[in-house]
Amino acid sequence: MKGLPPVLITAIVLVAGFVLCALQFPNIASTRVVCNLLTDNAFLGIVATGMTFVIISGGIDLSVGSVIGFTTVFVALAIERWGMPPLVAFVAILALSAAFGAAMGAVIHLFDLPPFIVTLAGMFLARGASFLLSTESVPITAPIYSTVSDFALRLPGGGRLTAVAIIMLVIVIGGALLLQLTRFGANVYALGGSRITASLMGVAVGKMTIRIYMLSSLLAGIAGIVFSFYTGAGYSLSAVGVELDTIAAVVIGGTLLTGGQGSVVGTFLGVLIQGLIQTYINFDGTLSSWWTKIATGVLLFAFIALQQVMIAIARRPAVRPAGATP
Amino acid sequence: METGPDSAPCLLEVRGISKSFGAVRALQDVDFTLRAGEIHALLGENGAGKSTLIKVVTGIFPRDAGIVRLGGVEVAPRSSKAALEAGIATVYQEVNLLPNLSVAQNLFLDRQPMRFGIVREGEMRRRANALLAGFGLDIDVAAPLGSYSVAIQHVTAIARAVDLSARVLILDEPTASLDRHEVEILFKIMRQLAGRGIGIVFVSHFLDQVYEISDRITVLRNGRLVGERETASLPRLELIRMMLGRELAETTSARASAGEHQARGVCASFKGYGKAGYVAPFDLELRHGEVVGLAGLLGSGRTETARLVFGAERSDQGQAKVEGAPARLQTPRDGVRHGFGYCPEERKTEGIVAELTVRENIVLALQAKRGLHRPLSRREQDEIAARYVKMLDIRPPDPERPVGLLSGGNQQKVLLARWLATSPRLLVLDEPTRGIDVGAHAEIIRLIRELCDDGLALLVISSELDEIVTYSDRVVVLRDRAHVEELQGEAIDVSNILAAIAADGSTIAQEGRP
Amino acid sequence: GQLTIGFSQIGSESGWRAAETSVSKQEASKRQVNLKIADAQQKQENQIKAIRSFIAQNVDAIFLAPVVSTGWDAVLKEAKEAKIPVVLLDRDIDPSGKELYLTAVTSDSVHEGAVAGEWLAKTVGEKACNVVELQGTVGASVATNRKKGFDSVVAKHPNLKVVRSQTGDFTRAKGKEVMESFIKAEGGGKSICAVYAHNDDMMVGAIQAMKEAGLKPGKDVLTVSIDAVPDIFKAMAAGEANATVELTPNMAGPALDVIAAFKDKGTVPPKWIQTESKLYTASDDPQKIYDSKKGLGY
Amino acid sequence: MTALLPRRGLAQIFALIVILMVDRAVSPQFFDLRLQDGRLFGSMIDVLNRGTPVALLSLGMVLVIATRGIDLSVGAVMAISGAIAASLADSHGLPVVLAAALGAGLVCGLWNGFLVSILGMQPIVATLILMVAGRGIAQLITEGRIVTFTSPDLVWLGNGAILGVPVPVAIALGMLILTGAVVRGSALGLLIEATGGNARASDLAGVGTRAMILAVYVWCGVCAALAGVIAAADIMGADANNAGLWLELDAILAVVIGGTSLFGGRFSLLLAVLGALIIQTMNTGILLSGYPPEFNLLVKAVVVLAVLLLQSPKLTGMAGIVARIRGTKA
Ligand SMILES: Nc1ncnc2c1ncn2[C@@H]1O[C@H](COP(=O)(O)OP(=O)(O)OP(=O)(O)O)[C@@H](O)[C@H]1O
Ligand SMILES: Nc1ncnc2c1ncn2[C@@H]1O[C@H](COP(=O)(O)OP(=O)(O)OP(=O)(O)O)[C@@H](O)[C@H]1O
Ligand SMILES: [Mg+2]
Ligand SMILES: [Mg+2]
Repeated sequence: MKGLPPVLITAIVLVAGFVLCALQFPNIASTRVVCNLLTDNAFLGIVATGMTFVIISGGIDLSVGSVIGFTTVFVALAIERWGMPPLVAFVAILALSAAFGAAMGAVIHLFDLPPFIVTLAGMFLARGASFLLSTESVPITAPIYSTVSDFALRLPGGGRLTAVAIIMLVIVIGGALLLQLTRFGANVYALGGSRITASLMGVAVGKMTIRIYMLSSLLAGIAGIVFSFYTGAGYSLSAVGVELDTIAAVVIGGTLLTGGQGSVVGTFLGVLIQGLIQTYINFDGTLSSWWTKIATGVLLFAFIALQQVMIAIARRPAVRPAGATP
Repeated sequence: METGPDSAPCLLEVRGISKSFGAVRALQDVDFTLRAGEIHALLGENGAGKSTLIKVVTGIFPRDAGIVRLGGVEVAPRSSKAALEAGIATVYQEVNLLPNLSVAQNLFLDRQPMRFGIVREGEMRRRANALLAGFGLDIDVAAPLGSYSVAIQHVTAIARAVDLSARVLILDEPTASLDRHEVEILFKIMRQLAGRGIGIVFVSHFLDQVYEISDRITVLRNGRLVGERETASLPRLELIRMMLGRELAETTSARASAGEHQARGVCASFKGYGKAGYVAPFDLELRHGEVVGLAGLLGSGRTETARLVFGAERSDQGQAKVEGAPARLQTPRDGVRHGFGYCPEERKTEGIVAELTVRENIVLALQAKRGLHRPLSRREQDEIAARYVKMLDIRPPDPERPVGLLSGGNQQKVLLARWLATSPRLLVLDEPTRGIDVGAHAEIIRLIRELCDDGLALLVISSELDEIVTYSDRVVVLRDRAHVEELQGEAIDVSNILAAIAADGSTIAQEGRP
Repeated sequence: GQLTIGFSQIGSESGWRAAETSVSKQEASKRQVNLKIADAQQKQENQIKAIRSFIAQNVDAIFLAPVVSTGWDAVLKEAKEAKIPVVLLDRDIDPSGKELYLTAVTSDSVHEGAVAGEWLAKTVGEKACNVVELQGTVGASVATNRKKGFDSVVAKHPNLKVVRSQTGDFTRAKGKEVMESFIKAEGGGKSICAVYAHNDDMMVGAIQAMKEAGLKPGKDVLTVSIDAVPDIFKAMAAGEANATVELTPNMAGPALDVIAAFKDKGTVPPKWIQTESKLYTASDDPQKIYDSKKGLGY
Repeated sequence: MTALLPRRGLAQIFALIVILMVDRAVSPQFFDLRLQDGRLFGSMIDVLNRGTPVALLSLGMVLVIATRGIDLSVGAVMAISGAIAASLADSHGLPVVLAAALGAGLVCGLWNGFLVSILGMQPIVATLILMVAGRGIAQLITEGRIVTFTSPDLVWLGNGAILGVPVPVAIALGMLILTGAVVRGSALGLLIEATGGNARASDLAGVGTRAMILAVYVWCGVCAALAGVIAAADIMGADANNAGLWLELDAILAVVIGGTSLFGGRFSLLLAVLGALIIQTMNTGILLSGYPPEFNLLVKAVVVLAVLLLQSPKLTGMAGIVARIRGTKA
């Protein structure tokens, strides 16, 4: 009736891209590369899930990259220097990042300020705070780290479904369910449709705003922990620029930056598309720094354009014909 | 507890409410009393303060002074959520619902049926269907609300509020975009609710409806209370005098003879014009100095015809001619360039630029027509704005006010002014009198006649058949997105139109809706 | 057959880095090695991804120029499991991973800072000297180390004093901007005796700022910086710069030799192959060095 | 015509004055000016001079944002035009160099505008493509090196002075006047504001919204290219890796500090430039303060929040309410 939903189109684009890459580099079509894709983009998938909520609600969160950076430094110092047990450190940093997000949400709501700028200030703040904690990178030696980073479900074909990949998949699925099935999720869409209308319809807009940014920062905190598992260290410059990658993933996944439409599954596909582009470039290996950038841009364009064309085709009969009463 | 003269318990009591927006005193010391089980009409000119009063009562706007009592207890809701919790449900005039959510989600937002923290989608749809069925609607409630016409959206908003209303139901111009049939259903439901002891506030500019449904009337003028009367004992003329503070000038309808227009020549003509899946191909001729009315049920394709004629939508078949010469009308710019104008029915999303001032909104189309390099000087702009503010009696008469802050009816007048300023040869008006008060309504109809006398061609859509009959020289009747009949001269009257609309024998009760 | 080596390069944030990349390519083609370069755009996560994809492609060896010293354990373990030797270029990684790589061809950036400091200490002698410092990117390990090395020398010489220290992000533009404000803050630059910059690019910017302020860099104000890129020699030749500490862009050459020996004969190299941190001053015929370095892709 | 500084500029001016005062406090010579080699010399001049690139970017960005768009690629466009200018500078005359560099900016703007207005892509991703690829193109031109030049004409653009005023500052001022004259002297300003306020309504009113959108991206590209030329002229070289890096965020920040909403509509050129000055005044203050650089970002965050809160209608509203409550109690 409505043609293919955008998420499905994005999935088709992804699969088509994957097949094309695999034709050129047969090694790509292995469980190993697919699992690498999940592992390497685990933290991105997690923050992007949170970002999806923010963007659907009509906002944006530029602070996530810095929150990841801060988290890694905090966790490393807490475990290595301040002698906190790792789990306590995790709880502490998650509480801290959630509070940080809530504070940004509260500022956005109470003072009616644009999220772009409030979270930009948040980005400066979190990055600045991590510089204050430590400008040097701090290795983490706690046993839990090697346990977690060594853990992996081995798949035939050399693939290793790592712990961080599993955490990411769980969060993506949880996020998708939260968005689609709960009242909270419906309210997120409502806010994105129109804050004013949503408030007139009885949605507690202020509370929702605070919770949405809290969720985003919380997930950024989790992504930070995952990042620290991934690298086994805390470093104040880690995840610089991740906010843009995240936003791009969300938008490629079919979420409207103006809010009100989108899905977590789409975002996940967007993350994979970006990962695939990078994998392709790495496999090619002949590109200089600048050609890497140009190729990334061109591939990004190709994916988005293909997606748009397909969506346009799917939407062709713009107005439902008369009498098509369901 | 205070009891009214008819000894029904007093439900909602508003005393001494005042509210200013900067220098504009929207409400001054207004009292209002709603009794349980009554339908109370709140009337007044555009900008009288009706919507503001409602928003103050439901806590959207903080009030400057005054108190609100609900069931004898003083309440001060700080948001519409709080108002809802106190039992006051409202359909606001401007803001409807959320187009990106499904119809069902819109109906049950923030109160979805839940189990284990998860929304019961199926149950919600079932309830949504049941609720809408009460309004004679049978639509796919899982589809986004935005894919339905304004009318359906409005019915949905009303259904939501009706379902929510525990003690008080406030309807701010609920009937503006409905046609007769929906209005009848709505009235039936209102009567049922009133019978259950719910107090209903009803705002409308349709005096017939007011007399049909209301028990009591409160009139505001310029933000002040004029008086409260029993509907039965208030003659219509007296009511109009209360609203306007003066007598209403008589509108005479002198219909020109067909021959006269033939003499003036054809302004624009369309042959086999249409777009697949949008409107069936139609022939239409618009002559100078003539008003063509488009009549039909909601969803019959009137708006679609208007958009094709103006160029807001690309046609894919047929031929258009302007002043006898073939013309390309594929974009709004084409339309503007050919001297057409178009007042869309969706004022908020397609009409006004809320942030810009009255002046800027008025000169917008003219400026677009003149092009970039021939800017209107500020003096010219001021002059044009002042002229139309005066001519259409836009209130407050301040051209530097952002349009978004004007009352709904006044926004409509600004739109009309925007196109009049371009001195068009053809003006397409989609529901031009929607939300416009009696005084201005008469003004606009007078204006339409006057414009015709100056040689303007008009294509007017209105759900009010009386109105169409008053000014049209010809009436085209549409059904199921096709032009089915054209009435002329003496044949134009309400019963003939109704007959044409229902000609295929389908009962009006189940119109084919998308 | 022909060796295939994956090189995870950091990016191209500076002229020096570009030179390292192009020198690596030259060295590889000299030895007929197929060098696959993955540019990480300054991101560690990209480097890890690149190493993983090298492993997936089963390359013969991996070169890694780590953007940061920590966080390589997991991915290098994977490389070890896949029996692919790893050589670190230009920067060392955290000690916990010593057994995870074959060798490291690096310079010692703390030492570089110290060499710069020693030169300054020697040049000013007993005279009191106010130094302003242009730091690299906050948090970058090179910046931290070059500061550390310099500070260690300053600590030993009470006549040297770092009066201002701000980041110039390793770039010319920021180096110039920061130097401009140093000059204003230090009374028109009269009290500045020397400038120490964590890289030459910032120094080139700072030299411009000094000239515009009417100061004479190289004479009124001593300059010492690190990297030895061609443009600093041009400044030296013009008498506007005094000293630079070389960081050679040829790290891949020694690394390729090590790998070749390791593959052919199984020779296990020492864990650290330190490159020289050579000091150049105006007395080293800067024009000649400039001409020789010009073609290296800086 | 509207007054030069609308009433809503008061918050920005107030913020600027406060930051200037703070700068004066951390650096007593802040307001000192002297003539050095025929050009003015002092911290205030540095503020203007260093603020020029962001001011130029914000001139284009403010128009893009007024149409509800955003342009993330300006930093990359700066790098491209700088690279082109530097590579041509020593072999061609200034007119050719400028034409090539600005032409490149124009093409970049056309590309962005095409993606946004014709293909209907969301502005943030549309311009993200050029943000990523554009820096690559710039590096391709310079091959990753810092390309230096000695052409005195181009150097003059960065370091010269007209009547003591640094040339970049004069150029920025000229561009402000030019943009202002074009935008407010024609109907462009109104039509852009209408497009940003309600694109559908404007389209129906006959405003060629697509052309408007295309035009603002083109202008944004040209402004960015000019900024890139000046940045290259300033350091007598094109640093494709770092020129304009992260400046898009500063430009957006300047526009928002200047009171233009990211949701489009009303805009003010002058206030956007004022926003750029506020940012630079803060940056210069940080440099003069002598605090360790680890604090830079924290200071920036606090100042940005403070400036925004100052403008928040809610805050002034609250202050009003507080005042009233106090008043009624007294
Ligand atoms: N948010 C606002 N800010 C400033 N002025 C406002 C605002 N809302 C309404 N007004 C002004 O208050 C006055 C009353 O407006 P209101 O919307 O209550 O009129 P109304 O009686 O509902 O008219 P209509 O019949 O046209 O809907 C008008 O002059 C209007 O311009
Ligand atoms: N199923 C649909 N999908 C998308 N758009 C629709 C659909 N149905 C209607 N619309 C749009 O909604 C608007 C109003 O349509 P509607 O069918 O109510 O027109 P109409 O006959 O002019 O009725 P009225 O003017 O009385 O509201 C039109 O712009 C039309 O394109
Ligand atoms: Mg109203
Ligand atoms: Mg209609």
